[in-house]
Amino acid sequence: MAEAHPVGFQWVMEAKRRGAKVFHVDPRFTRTSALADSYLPIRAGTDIALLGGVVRYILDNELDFREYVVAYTNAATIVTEEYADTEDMHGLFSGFNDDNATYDQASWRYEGHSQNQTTRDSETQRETAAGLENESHGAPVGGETQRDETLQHPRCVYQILKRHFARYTPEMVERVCGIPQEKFFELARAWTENSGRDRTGMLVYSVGWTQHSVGVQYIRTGAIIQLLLGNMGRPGGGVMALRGHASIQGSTDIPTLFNLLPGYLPMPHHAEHPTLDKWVDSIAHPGQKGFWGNARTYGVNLLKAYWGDAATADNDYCYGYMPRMTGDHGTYQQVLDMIDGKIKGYFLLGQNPAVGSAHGRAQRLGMANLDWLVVRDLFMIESATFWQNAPEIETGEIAPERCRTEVFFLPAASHVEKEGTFTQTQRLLQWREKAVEPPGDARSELWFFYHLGRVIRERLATSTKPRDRALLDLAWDYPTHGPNVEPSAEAVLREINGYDVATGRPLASFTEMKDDGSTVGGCWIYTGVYADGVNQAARRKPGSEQSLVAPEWGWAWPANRRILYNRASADPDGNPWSERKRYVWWDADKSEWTGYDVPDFEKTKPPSYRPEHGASGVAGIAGDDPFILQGDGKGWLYAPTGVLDGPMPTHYEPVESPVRNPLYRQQANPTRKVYTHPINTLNPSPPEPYSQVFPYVFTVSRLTEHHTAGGMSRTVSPLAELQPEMFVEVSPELAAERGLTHLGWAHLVTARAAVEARVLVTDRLTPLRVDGRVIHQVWLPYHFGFEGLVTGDSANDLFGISLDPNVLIQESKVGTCDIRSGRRPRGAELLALVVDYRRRSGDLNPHYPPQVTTDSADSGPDQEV
Amino acid sequence: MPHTNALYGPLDPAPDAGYENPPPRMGFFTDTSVCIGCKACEVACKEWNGVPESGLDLLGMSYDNTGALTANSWRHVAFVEQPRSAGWATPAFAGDPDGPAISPVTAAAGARTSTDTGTDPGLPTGSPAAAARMSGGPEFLGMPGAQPPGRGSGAEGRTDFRWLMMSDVCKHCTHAACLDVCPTGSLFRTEFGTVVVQEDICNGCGYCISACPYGVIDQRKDDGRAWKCTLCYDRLGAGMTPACAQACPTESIQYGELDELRERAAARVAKLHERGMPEARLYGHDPNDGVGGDGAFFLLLDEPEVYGLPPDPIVTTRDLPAMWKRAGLAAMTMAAATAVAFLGRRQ
Amino acid sequence: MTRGGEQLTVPPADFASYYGRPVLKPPVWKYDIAGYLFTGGLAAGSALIGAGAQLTGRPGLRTVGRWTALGGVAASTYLLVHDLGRPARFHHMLRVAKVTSPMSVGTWILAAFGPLAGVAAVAELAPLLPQHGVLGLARRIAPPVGNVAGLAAAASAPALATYTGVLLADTAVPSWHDAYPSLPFVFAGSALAAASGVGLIAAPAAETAPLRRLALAAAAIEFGGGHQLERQGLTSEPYRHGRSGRLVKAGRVLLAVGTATALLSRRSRVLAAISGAALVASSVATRFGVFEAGRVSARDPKYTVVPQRGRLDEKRSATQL
Amino acid sequence: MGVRSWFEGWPVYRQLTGTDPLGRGAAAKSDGSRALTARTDTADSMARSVCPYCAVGCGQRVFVKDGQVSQIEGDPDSPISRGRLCPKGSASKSLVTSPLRQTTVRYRRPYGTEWEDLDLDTALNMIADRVLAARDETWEDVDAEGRPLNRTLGISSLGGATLDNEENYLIKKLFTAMGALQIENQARI
Repeated sequence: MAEAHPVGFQWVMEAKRRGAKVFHVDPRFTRTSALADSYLPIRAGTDIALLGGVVRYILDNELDFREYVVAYTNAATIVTEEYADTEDMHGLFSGFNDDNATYDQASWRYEGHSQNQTTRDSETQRETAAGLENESHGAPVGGETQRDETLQHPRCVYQILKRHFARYTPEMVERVCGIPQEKFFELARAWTENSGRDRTGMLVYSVGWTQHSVGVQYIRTGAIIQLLLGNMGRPGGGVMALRGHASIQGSTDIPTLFNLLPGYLPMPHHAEHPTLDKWVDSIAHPGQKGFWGNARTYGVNLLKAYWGDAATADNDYCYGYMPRMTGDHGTYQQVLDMIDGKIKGYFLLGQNPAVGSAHGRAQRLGMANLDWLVVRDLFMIESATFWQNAPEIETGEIAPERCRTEVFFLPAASHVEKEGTFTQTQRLLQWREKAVEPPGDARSELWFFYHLGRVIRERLATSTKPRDRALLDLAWDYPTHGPNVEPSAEAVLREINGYDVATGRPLASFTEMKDDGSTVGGCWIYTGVYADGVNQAARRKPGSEQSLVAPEWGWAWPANRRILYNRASADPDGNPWSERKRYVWWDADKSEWTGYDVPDFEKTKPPSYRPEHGASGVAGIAGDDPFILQGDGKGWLYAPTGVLDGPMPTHYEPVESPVRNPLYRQQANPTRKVYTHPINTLNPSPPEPYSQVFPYVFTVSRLTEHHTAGGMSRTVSPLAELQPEMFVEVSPELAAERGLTHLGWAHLVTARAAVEARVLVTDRLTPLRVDGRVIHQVWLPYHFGFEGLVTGDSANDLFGISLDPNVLIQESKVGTCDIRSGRRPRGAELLALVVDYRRRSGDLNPHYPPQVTTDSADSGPDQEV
Repeated sequence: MPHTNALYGPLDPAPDAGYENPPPRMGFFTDTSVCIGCKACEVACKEWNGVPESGLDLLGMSYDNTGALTANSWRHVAFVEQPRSAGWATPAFAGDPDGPAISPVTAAAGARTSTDTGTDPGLPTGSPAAAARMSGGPEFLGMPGAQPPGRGSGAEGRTDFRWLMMSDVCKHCTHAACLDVCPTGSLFRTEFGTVVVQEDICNGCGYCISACPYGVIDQRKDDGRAWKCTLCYDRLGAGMTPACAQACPTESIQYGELDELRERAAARVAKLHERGMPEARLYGHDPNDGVGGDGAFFLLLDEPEVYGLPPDPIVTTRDLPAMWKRAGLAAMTMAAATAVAFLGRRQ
Repeated sequence: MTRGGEQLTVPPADFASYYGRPVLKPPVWKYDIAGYLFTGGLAAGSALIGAGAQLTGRPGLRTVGRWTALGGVAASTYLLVHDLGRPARFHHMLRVAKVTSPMSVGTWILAAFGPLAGVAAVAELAPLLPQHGVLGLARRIAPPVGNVAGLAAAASAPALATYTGVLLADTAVPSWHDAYPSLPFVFAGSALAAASGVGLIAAPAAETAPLRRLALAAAAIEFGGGHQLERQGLTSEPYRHGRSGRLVKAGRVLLAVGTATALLSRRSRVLAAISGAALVASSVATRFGVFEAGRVSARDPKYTVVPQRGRLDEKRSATQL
Repeated sequence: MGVRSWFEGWPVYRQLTGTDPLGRGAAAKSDGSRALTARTDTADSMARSVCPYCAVGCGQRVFVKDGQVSQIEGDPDSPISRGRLCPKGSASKSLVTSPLRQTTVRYRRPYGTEWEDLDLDTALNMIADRVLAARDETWEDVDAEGRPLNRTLGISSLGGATLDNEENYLIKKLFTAMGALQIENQARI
């Protein structure tokens, strides 16, 4: 956090000054470790084992915040008899389908539910990254459940959880993660001792956590701990994601993602959502409790925002105009399709996949096989000059005179040359004022897409083709201003917020939205950002003049709430759990919820409210159910549906690992997304032979001094000089083992690529003892590329493509490699070196480790089963 | 008349420099115990003061690629990787496996950090002994401070590991040798008690550079003039905080009235001692020290020389009266000798 | 460890530093300044000799002294200006007059000495002027003016020769600062030696007797006043070892040889010239040696850290007792 | 300037007659120092902005002089950052004023070996042509079972996560209307 989010870290230091204890878990000792009270080195890719150990520690010692757990989580809920755990199945859950490597989630359901309410099979969910839809609401599940509040029922979630994590002992944590038991106990003790009625503990992760084949389950494990300890929805608690790009939260809220529409509405699927009704029902799940009951309203408002007057009840609000998904259309699928010549044109908007995405060589070869490419950026980035300067020029794989891609480089406006909102990591929208006009031809994306749309619509004006109706009917009449004819960002924000069609009055809250076409709203979760016709995101009342919550600085979705699910900061009766941790509570005199923040609950619904039998939607949420976007109003320790790789997190080894999974026969995530394509070969991992060809673990992350793929830092002199070269950090022991010298050169080799770097021999990297073996890890920054003031090989070139099944994010924080002294070979010899490694590691054909390894009985504890 | 402590001892420098009713003396307190080594100070300083690039060399000194305070780096964050306990923390690498010791080849290469670039940080080429120490091998004498990172020998040495970071800056001494030796009056004392180079005056004589006991002020090669931290004199005049202190995310760099900062620092040290960090100590805070106390002082977690600071600097001008006396004596001797020589026999 | 009966008290070099990097910035002065130390000294010594010759009626020696003084000061001025980072701003030196700055003091000394030496030297050209007219008037006025100027220059000459000792000593450079008691004497002696040397080479043999005595005096001042240079603990190491040490040693040897030869050279022009050359060379070597020693000491953190650490530890143990 | 005022401005004179005989401060102060002001004070305008790097959302104040950004620094009013910035945020002025920034359209024709210049308007029209052509060429009306698809898989997009919400909104809106489905973002990565 100190490394990648230094200014955010001031609050950690503030907490530390007041006595908080800070633990830092990281494969390498970073600037955060230096300031932490305790540092735990960990083998990359084993976080679930560590956190699972903490879960077991809590349950075994009954250290959970029992009152909170019983009332607010699904600990008491009973699961069907059909459910079978990883304990009984060598690391698989019940319902695994060998044919397509997915789970049928039916056996995971709650007792008494005839079936899970999802209408979608797991494979479609995986292909369409359906997990992302759950960012603003839980997966669909029926609200009425059977519960045993004594938590004694053998099939209640509490007992299932206890059994599932039984083997995550401190000894096992040590064996898997390489973390000594005493350090594990120190962490577990501090975490539990600092949680409960009077205290809260916070879990902070950086989004490298998501870049694992089990990334979603990493975060699930953290959430389980925080729920067990009563740290959710309370001040000083929570699971805090530190996102690495200014508006990456905004980019999922108002997504430019293939599978989502604004407000986490799913992009229609050709088979599942043929009609508007099917589409909204699949979101709302009639009969389900919670705020998603109003999905039709949100959907209709979006369609009205898109197609304006053309969208009417008679034509299903132009739902038919929507394109339909048929499967995975994600960025990695696209790149492989580019290599195969299936894609004509590609827009890159402030993004540099030649450096920033996994398997850089595949990215560059894909771009070299397009008809045209549009790059919009501040600087000449690697993704614009691949045809000229890519490493593949040297190897002969790309030659300018044979590369047909037509490249348009359009200069972009910087953040001070345009106005608009970012949504930051804490869901906070902040408006930026424009300081100056952009230089020369530089323009905002707003300008580019507004005018591109204008030109295209002009071209099609006389078209009679049905396919062009969607463009011609599009509501595309934004006011413009200034010498560059810049569209008004405020007008767009107003449309995002939504307004009453008849009066034009901006909506104050999504509860004002109607499903009859009388209101318009581009992103329902953002409704309120333009309440009263005021740009609430532009509010800048100084922090010193308001409370700690600072509600009048910017605007947070939903409804300007700063802590989600903050009803949980009060006990079931609505009283604060303790004076120290008072935040939102029930004011019996006024009969309303009140507190320092906007209550994340219906304002006047008393704690004693109980829904009538069969109540659905918001009315189905009881007065003591804080998790109002979950189908059952509870925090989920166990996910009866919606998480494709299991109802509970399970430690699987990374797809590329030098170690046999010590916990189960199942080696890696069985449901991970695999791309079989000639370019995407993977290193062998146990139980396969030849994994020792790539004996070392490598991980990549950021340096304080650089930003992501370097396009905004390697081009900036005062930053470039602070970290001027690509380097690799190795422990003294590994340096001795491989003959590496400090500041000398080394190159790392995987089945995809070899990259070179200067060596930093440092005590901050340490060998770990894992399952009786010494495992060496090396670390690289992923900021470097071949353009800019400072250049170097790209670490992301080393990775293959394996994705998390829930959200289709790649595993690019851990892999295996070899490391050798000296510079890498050049030209054809470079390719020969990689081929040589592939030959040594089995055969030359593209290689994919088996999805299921449960019949390979060489794993330790699992043999008892 | 000049103050009796004009050259040495406690002194309020602004009135001594001719300011009547000056504002309180302003300064920096840099608390290294909360420094996260982010280098925001280095960048913020460069942005505000238009300081040019200082080179694109990988120095291999942990994460320090700046190397030292120079004419083109007015803040410098030092990084020290140390196999030593930070006091309150659990050993970072306890229980990790041991391995073979680092090879002599690594050790030797580890010492090779950069080529000589004049006054820029670099190998002490002028001093073979120092160069020999840094180049490792049989001459290596085992001086801890000269160790390149990673020289430690495995887990045992690393069990108690800490990573020190410290943002260094001009000390704005009470008795500033650079200022006193400046022959043009380019270096002057501001009403805030700080020491500033006036770029419209400096003619690049270089005297200040040899005079500074901290090795701070430096000549910019292509420009010829001497440059260093101004404590953002222009911002101070506007009632603003210096750029580095304003940027510092963790309040490691604190700006304020020196008297108040000294009190704050004393309290902080006491607190750290209480928390089991006896190694915390102040540096440059004492008006009775060799430079009359620094306007920019530090809380350190190890001896000053570990961070590249002189352990007990004394302003050279303390001895100036004695020097003039010796020079006078020598001059008289010279004159007398000449007289005697000419008054002697003709042949 | 002893060498030549001398106890070398080098403390164990066990000290901490930041990656072995220097604490101090080495002086940025180029060899211009080492050269100036020589030319300035030469000018000062020569002005004294010129005045002595003037007062004792040695016109040949007077002329040599005055011209050498002018040549020396002209070269000095050039070297000083050339060494500046911003030579065009040389005149900024005259903005202030600071007793705390040896360079400021030196500037004002030079500002006084230079014109006086110039006038004195130019006055030597009087015989070349025509007898009559305005220039004739100048021809008659020049000698007395030159005499006054010569004496005035000589009056400021000792300051010019010795302030440079303070110039180097008033720095943080360990080997320079710690040598502050010796440097003015070394430089005073060296100045006289150089000036005597030039006189021995250039002046009529009949007038050089005082120079032999002066050479002896120079040696006495440099050896006597400056003998501590190599004996003041760790920071005198660069005066004994390495290139700087060799230069200093060469200066000493040349001074001894030059002086001895001068004393023996009464009748021999050749010997006088050899002794003169040795004396000049001695001065050059000494100046460059001292200059270099300072640079070496600033570049090695040892010379900064070890003495300070020792001082601090002493202080600490004193307060603990 | 008269001789008298010149003389009185001579620091040596000030040393001899003023309160600063040693020439350390008041007497040595130069005209430049006396005229010094903070450029934030003399800026024409100040925009309140947000750091473009990570997602913490630190407040920035952007000072403008003569149409140029003259300084970017932390906004002390921000309850998030309290005026502080990390090295990247602190380098924002260098980012936006970098001499390496491209400010004109560049074009590389198929099989070309060099960049060429192109007018912005021409580029926009050329891109519109290519988008429409690719869309027509790869248009899919219905799937094998006759269910609507309404899409093109011939066009891809990958956006960075420094785009504004308003920009993302228009991008998604236009591409969706166009039937372009393969719209992705750093948020996937």
